[in-house]
Amino acid sequence: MSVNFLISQAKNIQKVINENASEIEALDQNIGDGDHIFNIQRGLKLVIELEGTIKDLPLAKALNMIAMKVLSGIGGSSGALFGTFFISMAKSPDLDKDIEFRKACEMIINGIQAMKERGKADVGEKTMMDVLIPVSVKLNEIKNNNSEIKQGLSEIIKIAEDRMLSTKDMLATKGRASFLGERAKGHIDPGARSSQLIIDTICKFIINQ
Amino acid sequence: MSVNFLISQAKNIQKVINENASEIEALDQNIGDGDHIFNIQRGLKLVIELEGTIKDLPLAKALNMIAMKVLSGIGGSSGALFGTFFISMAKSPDLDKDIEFRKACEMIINGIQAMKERGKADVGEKTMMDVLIPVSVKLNEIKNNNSEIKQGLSEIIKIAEDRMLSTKDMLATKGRASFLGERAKGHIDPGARSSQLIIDTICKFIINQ
Amino acid sequence: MKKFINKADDFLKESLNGFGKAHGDIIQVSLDPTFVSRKNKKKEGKVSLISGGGSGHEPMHGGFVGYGMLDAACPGFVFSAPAPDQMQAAAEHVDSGAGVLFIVKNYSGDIMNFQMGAEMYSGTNDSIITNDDVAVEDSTFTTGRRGVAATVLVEKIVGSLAEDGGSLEECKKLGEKVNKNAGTMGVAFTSCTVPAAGKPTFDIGDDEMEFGVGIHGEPGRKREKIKPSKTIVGNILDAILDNLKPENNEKILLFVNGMGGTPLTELYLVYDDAFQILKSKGVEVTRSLVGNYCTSLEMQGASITLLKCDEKIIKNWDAPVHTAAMRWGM
Amino acid sequence: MKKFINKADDFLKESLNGFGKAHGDIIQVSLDPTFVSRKNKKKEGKVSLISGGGSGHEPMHGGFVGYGMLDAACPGFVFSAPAPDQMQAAAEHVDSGAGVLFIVKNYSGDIMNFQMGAEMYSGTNDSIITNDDVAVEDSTFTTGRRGVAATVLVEKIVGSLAEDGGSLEECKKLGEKVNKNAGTMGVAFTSCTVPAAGKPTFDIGDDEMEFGVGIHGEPGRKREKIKPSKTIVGNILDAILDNLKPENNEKILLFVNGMGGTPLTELYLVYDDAFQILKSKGVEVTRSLVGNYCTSLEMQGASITLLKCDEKIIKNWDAPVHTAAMRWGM
Ligand SMILES: Nc1ncnc2c1ncn2[C@@H]1O[C@H](COP(=O)(O)OP(=O)(O)O)[C@@H](O)[C@H]1O
Ligand SMILES: Nc1ncnc2c1ncn2[C@@H]1O[C@H](COP(=O)(O)OP(=O)(O)O)[C@@H](O)[C@H]1O
Ligand SMILES: [Mg+2]
Ligand SMILES: [Mg+2]
Ligand SMILES: [Mg+2]
Ligand SMILES: [Mg+2]
Repeated sequence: MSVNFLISQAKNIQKVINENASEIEALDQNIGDGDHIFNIQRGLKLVIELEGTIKDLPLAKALNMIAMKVLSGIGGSSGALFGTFFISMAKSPDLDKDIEFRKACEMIINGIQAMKERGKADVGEKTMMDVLIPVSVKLNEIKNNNSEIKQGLSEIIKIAEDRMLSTKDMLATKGRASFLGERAKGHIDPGARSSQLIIDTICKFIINQ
Repeated sequence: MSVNFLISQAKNIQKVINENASEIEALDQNIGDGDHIFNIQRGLKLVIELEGTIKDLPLAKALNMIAMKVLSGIGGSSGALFGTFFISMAKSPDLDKDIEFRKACEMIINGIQAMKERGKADVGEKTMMDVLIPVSVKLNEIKNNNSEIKQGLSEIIKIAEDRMLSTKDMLATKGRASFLGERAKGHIDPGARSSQLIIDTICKFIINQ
Repeated sequence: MKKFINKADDFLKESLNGFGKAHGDIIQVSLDPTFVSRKNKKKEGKVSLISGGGSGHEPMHGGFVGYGMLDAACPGFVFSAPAPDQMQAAAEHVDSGAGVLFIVKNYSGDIMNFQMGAEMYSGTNDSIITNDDVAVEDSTFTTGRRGVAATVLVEKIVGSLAEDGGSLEECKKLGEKVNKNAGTMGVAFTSCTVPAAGKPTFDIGDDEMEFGVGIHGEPGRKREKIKPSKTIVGNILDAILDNLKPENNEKILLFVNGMGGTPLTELYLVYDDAFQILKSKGVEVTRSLVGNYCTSLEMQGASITLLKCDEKIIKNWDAPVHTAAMRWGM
Repeated sequence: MKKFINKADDFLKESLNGFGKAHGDIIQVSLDPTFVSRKNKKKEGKVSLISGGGSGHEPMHGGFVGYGMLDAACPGFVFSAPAPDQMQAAAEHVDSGAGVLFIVKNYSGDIMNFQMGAEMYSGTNDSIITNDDVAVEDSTFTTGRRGVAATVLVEKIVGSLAEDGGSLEECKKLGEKVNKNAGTMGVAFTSCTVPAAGKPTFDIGDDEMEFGVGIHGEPGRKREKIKPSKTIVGNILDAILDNLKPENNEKILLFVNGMGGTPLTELYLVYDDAFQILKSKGVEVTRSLVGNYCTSLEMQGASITLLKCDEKIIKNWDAPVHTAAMRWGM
């Protein structure tokens, strides 16, 4: 993991999110307040705009700046949650050393754990955590078992997609959708969809390298 | 002219106005504020509701009550103008005597004259006066020349219709339509249309007697 | 038609009843004939101000009855001028012996009905006619311009003078000055729906606006494609300034008025655009008013009023006022 | 989309700029990070109240900054909770040493961002979470109910206590009581359009309403055919009373709040219907508020809030307040 990698992933993700923008927008209009797509797009834009400022900085500093940007520039649930993710990332030890795959996994797992603590949502509550927690569990498995990386990432792609789809028939207990009771059923959670697209994009990028 | 005659005319007029309500409504929406039809309908309803109260009263008293009802119950330009008309009617001399045709003509002519003074609008300004003033002139002629009544009333029907139609291509200089300048052209004046329908109804009733 | 309404015929009466209950500390509502008047008893020797007009422009005028502004307001049916007996009854109720000044917007129906009310009222009285709408070309041969949002400013400023003991003549003179010093122009994005009609007064395309609209949804100068706020505001200001011709660095009151359906956020954005454009033209904003004051039912849109201010106008503008819709200094 | 707008990205900033200029006597607007704060310098020993939330609910919260109410407000983008650095900066700016009370509406995004802001702020602070929307079934396992219009009442009432020298703990306690004593339910006739989206948040038929709608256009209890005002109001009151269970002859504050696109006339009609229904149920209306205070952009609709009042609540409600959107007694 490097600053360069982060920026180029942000660009890839931006492309994918923009391609799916109207779907994500509609999802938050159905069971939320319609701003999720703009929050995500704003966040990606802000991170990508940082490129000039951070591209030659050490990773710790760059992650810190990304975290502050995401935290202060997005707002809403997404801003707090993804901000928390990057703050956790930026606090990882030994960021001045080379970050190989296992280390990167650890950082992501810790980031997702921080999100979970911030939002107090677990699997089954119809949020992005329905995608992120199982992904984190799988990452941990891959890391601990020294599994074949590309094979593991393919499985993660599948997990993210299944879990994203699984939010469709859930009752929500956290987030805006929780206010709807039964009426939330039948709609995929917007944060679950955007998270799944992010994971999908990064995994595919690494697999195709 | 009798109280009975007035009430029965109001009923006939109500029927005709209701039949043409959507046209009149549209006319005031085009070049005014859209309330003319409701003002006219409210006025007719109030007068007809007076029936029980006034049917056995002397004409002077009944006309007075009608005038007050029209003046206080309608509002807008129509309320002031038609109120003024009935106030003038109620002030006519010798209302305790029999009101034959010439006398009735005089009362109406004076009523229209009072409206003209109140509104300060003359022919050519795209208001109901474009219908009422020529009608009044013709009434005067019939009265003075002792013309054949039914023949005269047929001519009045024709005059009212022509003059109503003539407002279509006028620029308005009085009333709400005057604010529109050139944009008022191409629309018949709503008050001209309702006045013409009123005249048409009364004349036809007398002709068919 | 989507409205909070029970029966169209009862719309006005029920709304007035609610208004009366919600503001029972300031005003009282009389029905038959209908008028809103101050709750507190009259002040001897104070000129009484009475305004009125068709309903549908709330809070104008009932919301402006109270200390420092109107003594009474006569609401007609929606968009129909009130009837003379309302003005007569209101005048009899509020006149404390110093006379009554009627504040009338320039529409045939209002003029005629107020005239008749004034004729029917036996006490001393006089009238001011407001006609601030620059969207309409003026001409001495016609009814002239429409009276719109500047009526609010006239009521506030003259109201303060009357409270301070200004005579009927002085009040009339100040009111006429305020009216002459003011220009307004509005734009509508959507129509309004008169309750009795049940359907919109006019049709308008999804990308259109009515430039120079009247406060009853009457057509304005032209139908145009919708534009960025800065452009709309610039065009409105051009029309007003063209008409008011303020001196360089003349102080003005900038009044951004919502038509009823446009939220505050947009009105403040309009205010910002107007402020900047005026600054670039050497016009100094010395006082402000932003909000829904002279509305057209639920119409989306806004009007801008500029009022050239002198010391006297500013002093009376700043003076305390305590009404349902405008309150400061007390 | 028909709005007074230049670029969707600049909407909030431009509107705040206009707000700052129009009310420069009361408030100031800081950008980067964005917050609205009182113009006048801090009062030593006064607890500072800070609220905030997504924009689009104006005048809430910026319009409530000033004497007797908030010390600062942190506006997020339209319908997006503000970011923690806004709360941190606002707290640092306004805290006079007596601590900061954050007033937060119960939404995940608001809760999380305010929590982080509070963690980032080094001074003493505490928070109140408002959750008055009875449209949403409560449950300890979920996020619970939404915070809506009663937030306005909390801000006013606690604001007065803070002005009078109430401690952080006392302010929090009173705020929690007001929140617990209040219930709100809203209904929407039309959707709102988020500027960035450019199209309505939801579709709704010409004869339909959303019963129990949220202030971001979130779905409510059910989609229904539109009904007479009395029926709608009766259904809303049933839901609230069911929840609040006031004692017989208990005194309540009746708050009829417009969603932004509904004119005052209709809100007063709703008030009248509510007043009568409450009376028939033995509930006494002791105080009133009618107007657009907690809005959803240009949405047509209204909410009703009932607040059970004791002496302390009434005293603090009546106390002077001087903000852009709420002002009395000074
Ligand atoms: N407490 C929470 N924990 C985890 N995720 C949450 C929580 N609350 C909301 N979310 C996620 O945030 C998404 C909505 O994000 P966004 O629309 O940006 O913010 P907001 O809900 O504040 O408008 C939801 O779809 C859900 O996935
Ligand atoms: N000054 C006037 N003199 C004569 N008729 C007038 C005058 N002003 C308006 N009218 C007539 O009144 C009609 C409109 O009546 P109505 O809609 O009831 O009142 P308002 O114009 O006050 O809304 C116009 O179509 C016109 O015929
Ligand atoms: Mg959202
Ligand atoms: Mg009309
Ligand atoms: Mg009218
Ligand atoms: Mg949001």
